[in-house]
Amino acid sequence: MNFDFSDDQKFLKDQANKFLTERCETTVPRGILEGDAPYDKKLWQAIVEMGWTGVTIPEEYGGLGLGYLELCVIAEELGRSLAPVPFSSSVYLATEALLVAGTDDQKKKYLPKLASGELIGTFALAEGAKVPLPKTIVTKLSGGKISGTKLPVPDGDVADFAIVAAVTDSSGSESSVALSIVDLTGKGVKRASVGTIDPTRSHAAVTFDNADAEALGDSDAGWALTRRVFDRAAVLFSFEQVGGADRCLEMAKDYAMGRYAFGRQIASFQAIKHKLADMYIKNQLGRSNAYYGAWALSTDAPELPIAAAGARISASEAYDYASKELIQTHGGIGFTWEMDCHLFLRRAKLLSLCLGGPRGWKDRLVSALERRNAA
Amino acid sequence: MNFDFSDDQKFLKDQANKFLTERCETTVPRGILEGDAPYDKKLWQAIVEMGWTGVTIPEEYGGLGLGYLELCVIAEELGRSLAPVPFSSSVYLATEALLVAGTDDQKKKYLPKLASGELIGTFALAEGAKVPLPKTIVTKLSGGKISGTKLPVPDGDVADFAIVAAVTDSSGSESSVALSIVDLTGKGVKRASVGTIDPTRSHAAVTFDNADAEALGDSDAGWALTRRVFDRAAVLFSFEQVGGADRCLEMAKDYAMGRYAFGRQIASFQAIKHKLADMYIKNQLGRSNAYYGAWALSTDAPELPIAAAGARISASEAYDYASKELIQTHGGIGFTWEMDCHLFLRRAKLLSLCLGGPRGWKDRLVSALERRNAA
Amino acid sequence: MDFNDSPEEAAFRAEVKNWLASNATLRTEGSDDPYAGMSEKELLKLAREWQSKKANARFAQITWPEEFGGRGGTPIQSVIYGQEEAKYAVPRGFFEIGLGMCVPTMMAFASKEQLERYVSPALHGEEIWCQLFSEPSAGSDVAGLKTRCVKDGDDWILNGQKVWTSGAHFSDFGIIVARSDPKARKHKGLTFFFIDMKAPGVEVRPIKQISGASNFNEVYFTDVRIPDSQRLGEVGEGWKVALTTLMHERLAIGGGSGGVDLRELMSLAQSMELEDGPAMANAAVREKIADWYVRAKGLQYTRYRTLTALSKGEIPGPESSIGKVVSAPKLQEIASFGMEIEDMGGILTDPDLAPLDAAMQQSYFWAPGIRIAGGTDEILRNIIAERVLGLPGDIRVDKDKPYDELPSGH
Amino acid sequence: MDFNDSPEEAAFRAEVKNWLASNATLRTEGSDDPYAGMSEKELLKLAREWQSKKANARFAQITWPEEFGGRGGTPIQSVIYGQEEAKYAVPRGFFEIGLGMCVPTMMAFASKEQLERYVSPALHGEEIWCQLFSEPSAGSDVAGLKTRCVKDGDDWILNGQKVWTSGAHFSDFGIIVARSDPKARKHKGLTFFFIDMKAPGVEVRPIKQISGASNFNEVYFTDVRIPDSQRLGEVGEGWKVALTTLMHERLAIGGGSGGVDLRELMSLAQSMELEDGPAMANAAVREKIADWYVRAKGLQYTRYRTLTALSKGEIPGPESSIGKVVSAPKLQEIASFGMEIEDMGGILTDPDLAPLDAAMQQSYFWAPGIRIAGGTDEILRNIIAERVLGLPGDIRVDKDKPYDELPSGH
Repeated sequence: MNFDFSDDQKFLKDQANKFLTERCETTVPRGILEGDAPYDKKLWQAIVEMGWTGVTIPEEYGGLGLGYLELCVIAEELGRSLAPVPFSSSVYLATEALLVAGTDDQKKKYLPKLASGELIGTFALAEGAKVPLPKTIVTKLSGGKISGTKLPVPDGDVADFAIVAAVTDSSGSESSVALSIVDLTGKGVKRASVGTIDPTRSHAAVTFDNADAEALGDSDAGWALTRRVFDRAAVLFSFEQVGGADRCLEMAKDYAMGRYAFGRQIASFQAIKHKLADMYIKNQLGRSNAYYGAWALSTDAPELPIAAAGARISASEAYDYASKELIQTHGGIGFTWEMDCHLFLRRAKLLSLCLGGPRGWKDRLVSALERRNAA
Repeated sequence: MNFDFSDDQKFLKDQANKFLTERCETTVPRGILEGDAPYDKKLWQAIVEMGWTGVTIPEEYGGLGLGYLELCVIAEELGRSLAPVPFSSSVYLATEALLVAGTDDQKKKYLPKLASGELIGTFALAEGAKVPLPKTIVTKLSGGKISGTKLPVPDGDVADFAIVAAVTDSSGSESSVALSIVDLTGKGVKRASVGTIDPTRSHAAVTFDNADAEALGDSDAGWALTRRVFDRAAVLFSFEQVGGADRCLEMAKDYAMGRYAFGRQIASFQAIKHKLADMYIKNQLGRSNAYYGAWALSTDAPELPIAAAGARISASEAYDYASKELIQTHGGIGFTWEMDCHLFLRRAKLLSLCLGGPRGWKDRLVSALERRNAA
Repeated sequence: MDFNDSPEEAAFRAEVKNWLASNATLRTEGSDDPYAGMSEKELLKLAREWQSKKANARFAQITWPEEFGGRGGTPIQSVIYGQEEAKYAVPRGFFEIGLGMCVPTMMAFASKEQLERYVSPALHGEEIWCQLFSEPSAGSDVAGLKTRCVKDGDDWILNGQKVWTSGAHFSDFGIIVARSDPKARKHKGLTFFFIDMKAPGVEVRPIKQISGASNFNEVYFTDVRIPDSQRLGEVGEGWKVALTTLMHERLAIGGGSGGVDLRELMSLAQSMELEDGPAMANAAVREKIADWYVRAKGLQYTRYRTLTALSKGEIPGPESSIGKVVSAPKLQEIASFGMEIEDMGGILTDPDLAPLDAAMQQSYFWAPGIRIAGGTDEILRNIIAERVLGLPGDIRVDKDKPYDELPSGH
Repeated sequence: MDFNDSPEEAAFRAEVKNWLASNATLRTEGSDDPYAGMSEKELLKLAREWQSKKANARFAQITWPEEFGGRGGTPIQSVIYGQEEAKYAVPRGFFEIGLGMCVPTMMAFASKEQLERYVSPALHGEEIWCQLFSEPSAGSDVAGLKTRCVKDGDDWILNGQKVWTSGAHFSDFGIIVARSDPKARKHKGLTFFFIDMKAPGVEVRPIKQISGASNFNEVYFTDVRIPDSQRLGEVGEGWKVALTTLMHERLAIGGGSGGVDLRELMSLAQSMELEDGPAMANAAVREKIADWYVRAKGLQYTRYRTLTALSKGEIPGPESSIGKVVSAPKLQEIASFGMEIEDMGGILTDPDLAPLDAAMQQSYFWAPGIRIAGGTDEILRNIIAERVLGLPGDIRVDKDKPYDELPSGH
């Protein structure tokens, strides 16, 4: 048994860490938060040049042809550094959707450009503040044309194309959902940036009005494909979450060691010590569940739905707690705009909601356990 | 506004406290736990002589004709002292059922004897480890005869009669439930003591085989009556719970003040201080919710279902937490048989389950809120 | 137990109702905040007018003695007034700290002449007061403050920085505690003053919070001159005066923590569709609603118990100390769960796109501050443990050393 | 990442499988415990036989050097053996403390002659060892112990009381730390010995727990004579020796906390009918199952990470320290919730009347002890904070004073 990353993967992680420590200090996401740019183009360009956008894309399609474990360690560092780039949309979602469901022609058409950064892709599922389900989706696909509004679409304002989930009839059944590739710069597409809890990651409302839609996968397989892509993305996001949560713990520790009250370091008070111990515990549970997800993803194991849900639930809980208690550990200064704590609070909540909140994943996890037990 | 007990009620509480402090040290429930007797007859006799069994019974039926607030303060002290007597079964359940649903003749027949302690009554609803609902009850009432097994019946081994919930058909509808008064010493009734988590309160399995059943209330009103009696009992039990929870806090505090580790009182460590603060917070919330329940009960307010559920949920949570953390505060000695901590752990869990666990009460609470909001 | 007014309370309530009906406009349930979008300056002008009306009718500080413009009333009368006023659209939020904490401290320590000068303008909303205790390196440990005051003839010279000062930017006066003797033991070297916030050397800067709003200020003092006549209490006895202020802060019967509550969550749950049907029918959602409901109600009924004690002339028990430590985390949990019910769309903050005008999202950024301001969760548990339960304090390493020998960090 | 054995591991596993197949009986899933109802004496006899077999095949302590009867194997080999043995019905629970903690301490501090005398009989199950550290007034603070040892010629005279001693009643020897100098500082006046549990003056009394079972003992010492040759480490250096033992305790890779887990809860939820249908379909029940599942799996995968580190010859990281502080409260919560699903019948403890043979109820009485034994939740959080995260210790008032000047309570 070997339940760890290889030395090569650890080396890659270390490299990514060094790169992002240098190129993505918290001033970088703060710049996006306080400025008008949707993402940091210089950082994005540098990331593309490192080849990270093509890590899991096979060499024949212009990628590095490395495995998912390599992508996991990069994801962890991107999460740690709050990198304000459209990486997750383009790599975890769009690239994965094409790898999972694309025809060879589609792969040839899109993957090399995704790898090279020439194209940015995304995935459009949500339609406002509601749980996106076959029965609640109203965006309609008919005769190769798509109409409806998707909101929020991650990086929808900067992506070149989106994988769009739409219904082909109003039956509400899973088989009524189809995926399409839609050119976001094409005719019949309007998009507008929208305000979210974490402006360091750009989101948009995208409205389709009879826009051209290129089918991705079978027209009755859209929901199953969405779930499959989301399971895969959940593992990758869980590494971003674990990376962010660990950084919160480090920041909380540093602050508590340097802050004095009642004549002593606040880190010497049990209330703080036990809070940080609880952060550590949750982070370790999140990390271990994420590792299992990484194993399932990298081996395409049948356990993936269970492993992905476990990783997502556990890592979301860890980051949520760590980001809240990071502020609490700082006391008054912690809830000021000038301190970086809130950057993590924002990102933590964004990541826990971006593929749908843990509530729905818990339900799916238990369903998967029931299926396994019945089998 | 006056959200407190009156001076007379506080005097009664103080009297009850003195009486039980003297007559019901923890050696008394421990005697029942470790011995064969189902309850402490001497204590019960003394309680009857104090008139507590007739507090809310009108004078015309041989009671003291006092109000429910008086019964609440007595309940709190009975809870504090872990009194091992059939008080709750006979007073909160059987007496209440007769007051709520009995005809004048039935009141005349039973209430004076309940007040004088000549009769002990109880309420038989549960049928084993399942949620007792109209659709799950199998005990059958037909032609004035009752058949089936009730388990666990509180004090079922010592009570003279029971109010029994049975179904008149197998429709599973609420109107299929009827209440009856059944003589537990009569023909067709077999009963056997059963082991429970808290042997200081006796329980039995009671089997009816065509036993004579005297109707209590309309034959289609049994479920509504049961809920009504349980709402009333929930308030009274919540005072027992609050009394027990406060005693746990006092015991935990006393131990923490007297126990030294690392050269100081363990009560000076934040881990212990904050634990006891949390106990205090939960106990106060429980107490305040119980007070509201007392108001609703004593004024027969339409808010009773909401107030009773709130009191029950909040007081159960308080006692559950206090009894668990009482042991934890004691450390190793806390989980030995010789220390009294476990007497409270047992009683806390018994009380939280005896009218059905908080889970079901939460559901009912929210339903009541929905009804109120809709009205 | 009785939720009805006593005859005296009923009479007072009738008087209040009557006065309000002739002097203010009823708030309509569900209607927009009539003050939304108004500038602080405009709002302050309206608030001053309303405060003056109230003060003239002796409803502004009901429990104050008549000589100070109150009516020597009971705390329960204050509450009755508050309950009735809450039904009206009146501007609030400018005078509470001054009248609740600063002026009462003045009443305990200032001279007769000073009270004649300052109380009435404060009561009538003509002058506003703020409280200057916390510092960047003295938050939970207020007595660890650094701001220095040095005697210079009949004056004191003040230098340093205060923080978390609500309303400093529109305040005329402030009460402040500063260190007069760094060689003395921590709690012994402090001296207390009231100061003119418009004096030269006082600079007020707003603090931007994570919510984007600025409810607090930093206040910088550079060679600010304070006449010794504005000292409250003896030199070196400033901690004792500060404790008086803090006692008044605690006596203020806290309401909730602001932000969303069960009403909003239930409204959201009624409108959202989950996998298995309406969120309101989902057992996990219902269980959480019930849990939060009994906590909210437990707090509300605890306040009723406190009010009852007050109305009987008793000093309220320690029950009231549990308010914020329960309500602030509850707010954080409800906001978080509300966003989770909104699922992928829960990240939206545009009031036109997010349900309930993005109330859940706003509360999510508001709650972390509430868990800290006015005493962190941790400090409040210490207070409950020590002052309510009588448990021993933590080991103190800072009590018997001169202040300037204590270690300090950021 | 790979759950498969390396070629070496696979070869070892095959060897183990082969040996077990010829020497033990497979356990059948769902069948009754073959040892249920057996007296401890009978069980011990079987356990000794099995231990002897294992030791002869050098599977008893795989990581021990060959000279001591081990095979100088890797920790991962131990785990592989454990995984395979778990499939067999073999008697366990008598030798773990001796071989895991006592004998390793002996190896570090005893003489060559003593090791020749004691190691092999312990390994073969012929002699059993126990550990005597905790005392009634020294639990979390083990170094606060009172038991006195006084030098008397070539012997020491021991008086005092130990507590929570697992297996004391069937042990032949024990390791013990006692106070040799009450005038010295707390950690400095301790001396460490191994003792004969059958020596005159040693009295073992079982402790009845709240579950009704007796898994632990009190041990009383009255003028027990210990030859100085049985001292381990220097006089006054007993704490250092004790730390060696405790390190071995922590290195033991913990499994769960015993008692019910998700399997039992799901099985219960599948069989219970709630207001709105089967408990397993209830969203609140499902949410809790998911929460506990990810905690349980998080612990399991954390153990895998530890094993991986061990198998690479690394010293495992601090991950393993989180085990009990997660699993013990989880056990308590699951048992409590299981009883709540059983509703009014959840109080029943008769295995014939309560679902799952009353496993939920039994666990509810077992869990409080698990949250305490082997380090309370609070001590474990201290350990994580200090040893894993490197946060400062609490202020110590007991380090620099003579032991006999420290305050003590019950």
